[in-house]
Amino acid sequence: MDEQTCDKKREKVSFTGLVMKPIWATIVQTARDSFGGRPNTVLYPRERLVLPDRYRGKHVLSFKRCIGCGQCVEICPNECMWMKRIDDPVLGKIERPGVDYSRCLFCGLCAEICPTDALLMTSEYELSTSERDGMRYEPEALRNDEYPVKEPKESLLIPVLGLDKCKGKEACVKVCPVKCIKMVDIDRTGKRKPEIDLSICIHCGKCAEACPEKAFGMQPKLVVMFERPLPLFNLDKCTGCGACFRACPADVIYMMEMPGTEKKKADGTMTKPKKRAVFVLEKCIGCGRCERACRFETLEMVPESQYKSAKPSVAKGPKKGGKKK
Amino acid sequence: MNLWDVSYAISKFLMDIVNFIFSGILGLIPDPVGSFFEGIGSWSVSAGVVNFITMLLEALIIIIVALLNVIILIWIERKILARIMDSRGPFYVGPIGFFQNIADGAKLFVKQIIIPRKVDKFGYQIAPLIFVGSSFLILSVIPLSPGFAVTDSNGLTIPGGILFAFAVFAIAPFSILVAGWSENNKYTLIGGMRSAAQMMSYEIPMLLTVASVFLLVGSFEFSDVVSAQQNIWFGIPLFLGLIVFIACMIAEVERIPFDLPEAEAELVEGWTTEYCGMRFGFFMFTEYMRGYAGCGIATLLFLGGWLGPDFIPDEIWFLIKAYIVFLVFIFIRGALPRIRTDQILDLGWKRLLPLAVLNLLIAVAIKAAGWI
Amino acid sequence: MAEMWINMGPQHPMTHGLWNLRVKVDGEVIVDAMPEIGYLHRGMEKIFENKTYTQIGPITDRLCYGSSFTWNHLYCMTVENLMDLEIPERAKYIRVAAIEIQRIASHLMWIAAFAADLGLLTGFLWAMRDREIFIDLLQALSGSRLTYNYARIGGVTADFPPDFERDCIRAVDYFEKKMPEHESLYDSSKIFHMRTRGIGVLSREDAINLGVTGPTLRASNAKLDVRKDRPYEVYDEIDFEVQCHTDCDCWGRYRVRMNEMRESCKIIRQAIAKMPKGPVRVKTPLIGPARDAIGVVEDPRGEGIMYVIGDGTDRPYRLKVRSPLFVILSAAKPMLLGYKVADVVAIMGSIDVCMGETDK
Amino acid sequence: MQSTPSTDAPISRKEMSLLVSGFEKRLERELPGKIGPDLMEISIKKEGLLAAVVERNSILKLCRILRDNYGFDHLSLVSAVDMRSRFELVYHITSYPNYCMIEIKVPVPKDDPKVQSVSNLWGGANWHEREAYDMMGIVFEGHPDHRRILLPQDFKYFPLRKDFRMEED
Repeated sequence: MDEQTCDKKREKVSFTGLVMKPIWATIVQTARDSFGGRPNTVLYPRERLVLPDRYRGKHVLSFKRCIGCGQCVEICPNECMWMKRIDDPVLGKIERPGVDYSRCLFCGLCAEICPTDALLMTSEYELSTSERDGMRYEPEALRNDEYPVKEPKESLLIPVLGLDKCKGKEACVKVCPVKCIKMVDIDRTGKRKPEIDLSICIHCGKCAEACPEKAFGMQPKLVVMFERPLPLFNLDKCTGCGACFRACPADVIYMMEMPGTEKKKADGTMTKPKKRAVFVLEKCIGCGRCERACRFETLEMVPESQYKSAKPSVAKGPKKGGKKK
Repeated sequence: MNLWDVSYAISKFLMDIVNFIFSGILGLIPDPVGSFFEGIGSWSVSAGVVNFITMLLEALIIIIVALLNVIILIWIERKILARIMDSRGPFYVGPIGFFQNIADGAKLFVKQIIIPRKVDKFGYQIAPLIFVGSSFLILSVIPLSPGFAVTDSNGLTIPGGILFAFAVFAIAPFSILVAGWSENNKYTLIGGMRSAAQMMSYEIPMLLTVASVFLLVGSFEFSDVVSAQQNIWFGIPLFLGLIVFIACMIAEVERIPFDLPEAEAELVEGWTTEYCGMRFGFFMFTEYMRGYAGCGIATLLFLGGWLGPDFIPDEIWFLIKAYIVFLVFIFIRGALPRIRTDQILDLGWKRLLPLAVLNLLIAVAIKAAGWI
Repeated sequence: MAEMWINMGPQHPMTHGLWNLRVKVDGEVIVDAMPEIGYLHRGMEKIFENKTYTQIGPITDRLCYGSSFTWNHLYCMTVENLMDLEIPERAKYIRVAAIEIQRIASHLMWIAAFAADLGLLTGFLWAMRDREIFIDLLQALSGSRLTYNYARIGGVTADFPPDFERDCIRAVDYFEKKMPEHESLYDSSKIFHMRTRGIGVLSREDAINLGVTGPTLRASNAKLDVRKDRPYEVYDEIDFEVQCHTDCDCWGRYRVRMNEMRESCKIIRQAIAKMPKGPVRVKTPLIGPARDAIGVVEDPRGEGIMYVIGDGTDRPYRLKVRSPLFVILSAAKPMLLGYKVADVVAIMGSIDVCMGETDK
Repeated sequence: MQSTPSTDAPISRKEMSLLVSGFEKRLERELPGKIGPDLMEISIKKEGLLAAVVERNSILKLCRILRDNYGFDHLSLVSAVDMRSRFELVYHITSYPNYCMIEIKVPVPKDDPKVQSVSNLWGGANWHEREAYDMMGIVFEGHPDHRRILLPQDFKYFPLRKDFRMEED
């Protein structure tokens, strides 16, 4: 009701209101600008606005932290990023993303999904050039290994299994206080590996201390708030070619020999046993490179929430999720 | 020391040079016709020629002074408006942006002049000439001081200077209508119509207030009007008249809140929509010139012209007062939105006209009582 | 003068954005009007069908430059309805605060545009100056000045930056102090009254029948607000008044928006005071189930609706956007008839045109 | 008939929700009798949201009853969906006095995409239906101004149909 009466009062304009009140307001403003302070304008080339830490400007890429998973390229709504193969003197043959700023939305999804905080957004906003190609930033142009992470993502120390060292002695299972580790068979290899239920894990690190082979290491893993698909493995189709192993940027995949698959060659010697891929999914970032690398449709990307109930389909229908149609 | 004397001295000097060239140097050349060159030389220093050149020089000086004033006025307007709006205004060109107008003018000068295919070429080209020419003519009768006025050799100004000024002021609606019509565009047509209607309806209250001044003074000369204000400025007894006059003058020179003919929100750029380059620049510039002339007339009629304490020259007094009137224009522009067409006519006929008549009655009463 | 058609737009100072209003004038009186849109059509709904749920987020920002966060939030809320995702309580409060900051910024941009339309450039720059403060708040919050992309399916991107609560309260204090100064330009100006009172009258019955929503509807004497009637996020726990006006004209729309900004200030204060501690985000699911869901919000311009149909993949099968301006513009003709050409700017300015959401 | 909400008597949230749930139940109970077998399905989706499926011949009748008898005075949204085998029109109609929204789905066959227009009931439906025609090619009979709205008048395709592919670059 208060506002109503106010409105009623406003509706009556006195004679001085004809021109004098607004003019008085402008005179007050002029006097305030001229004597009491300064105008509100920011003289742009001479002064600049103070930008917050979160400002989403030009990208910066740490070559060291980047693992070349390509999730940034995949999530980009405008398809303005691409992976470029680089022969780096220190890091070797790597793949790093580049950005085409003539298409970039500056939405920040790429920096948000980055599982290693390698791709960051700086507060640099002066990107205009006189040529169209000048807007295309190759990964080398984005490189800055020293740029500090202003708002690092929340990270969890998770026990990461080095499967090649694990001998399956189950020390970790015994020591875990919340019983989040259980041993699972690795089909056809005759070996077992501990599998951790990360939803229960309290990140205490006791398994790492207890492991006699030091196969467990506590490693930080950044929490990415997007649900990612995980690879679902169909052993029947696997030929052991190792393409997924080479493609994986996060060292999730191990190739293990399957005893009993050796064949006799013509000259009587035995071939090496067939290999299969084994996934240590705790580390998996869900980039889907293994699935794309596999030529035998062994892998299927399944969302995390459905992973436990999912079964590898025998006859694959149209792929669902993860990859562009 | 007045404008005529200065101009006369300069023109005499120039004509002496001409005479020297013709009679002194060219006269040495053997000459079959007789004293042909000497004849030209002596003709050039004759009174008529010198007076004629003097008048041209007077016009030149008046125009230069006016242009300088206009540039300063535009700069003041931009700065003050910017302060009203809490920003800086022109800043980078020249000292505190003083040369920004010149830069803008230069930009307009080098622009391509486009004449749209479907315009009426004659009207399209003649309209800016009429507009600019008639507006410059106003300046010829506005004296900055008793000395700084256009006079003839006898020291006489144009008789009936005030009437002349308002007569010339009233030419502009014609040129605006011609421009709006010949541009062959609906916006310009509406703009031209609005302009004509507005100017015609505002002429009457304005001239009525001016009539009240005539009534008190009994003369159509600016100098008489100013000298009649020795004791009291007419703006004080005729305060109502001053208000009405300033309102009408804002409408005459088409500034916010009465800038309907070029209301950029609804009519793009009103009657100047199809103009470009320096033609458009002239229109814009001339608007300010008319503003300056309007301020000058208001100063002369109501604010005592060049009268003021002696420690500042008369001309400067005049300019200070004119600038203050212009400041009022600026603040009104900064504070008020634009009025609608029917409302502007309403305001002119139903509000300002009765006020102007009332003002005339006050003047009559003052005159009858013999107070002035 | 005979009757003639005038094209106001697509390139015209009256049109905020690209659209064409063809008015038939008899002298200066409007006898017919025909709004034509589509100059800014970007095929948003088709794009949505071809992007994943996550990728659509930044694109919904581009629906409206004036209040991009509202649309971003509406999209996220709709998809959360689709996926049955319960978001943390703190995220809801943060969203409410951000929506109201955005509402103030949007209304300030409206008053700026409205003032500039009426030839009052001072009002334009004053409003833009104060809008900057709220833009700065959103910039500190989200990292961008116009297209915030701050809401995510499952919460918001990040928690408040340090000292943000203090900055918010400070900005609101400053703005409440500045409001009378803004109003002195309009409320006490006779000419502003002349330009807005009794102009563009749209009666309550007409407004409801024509589907007009938002401040335009509330100015037509209808106390209807989605925030109050069908509360989303945490609006049912916040105490505020729905502003309405009985005048049904441009003046009413102006007053409703000014009062709404005051209410928004109140809401921001309450949201910040009531905000619980806790997480601000749950994980964004990858796929949406095969069913449909609807989200309704009170956009600064009216009732914004998104209707999403999922088909069990990571992309929506159909995402329909109801933009309030799309419907309000269809009511342009009843609002315009009988008024002068000069009133077109006042009437069309008073409904806060934003072509981005209209043309989609 | 429902009373219009008075602007000065605010209803508390609690009262409102009571009112709403009762109104929904009433609607669910009464509507099938009024429309007959053409109303294929009606259910309460959640608080304040009803869902109904109706034959396309009865949409105008249903809408008229909803508007005149139940206070559904605001047509929020008309969306056209290509369900591959058929089109589906989804009307979202709001009742301001009852804080209730009803979602009416109307299946439309692909070979004869014609529906009766409701823009005579709600003026706000006008442009929604034009947009549905523009994007999906559904013809509304009795529409006062049946033209394309967003796309050029001479555009040949209906771009939101699923068989209209986006250009790959």
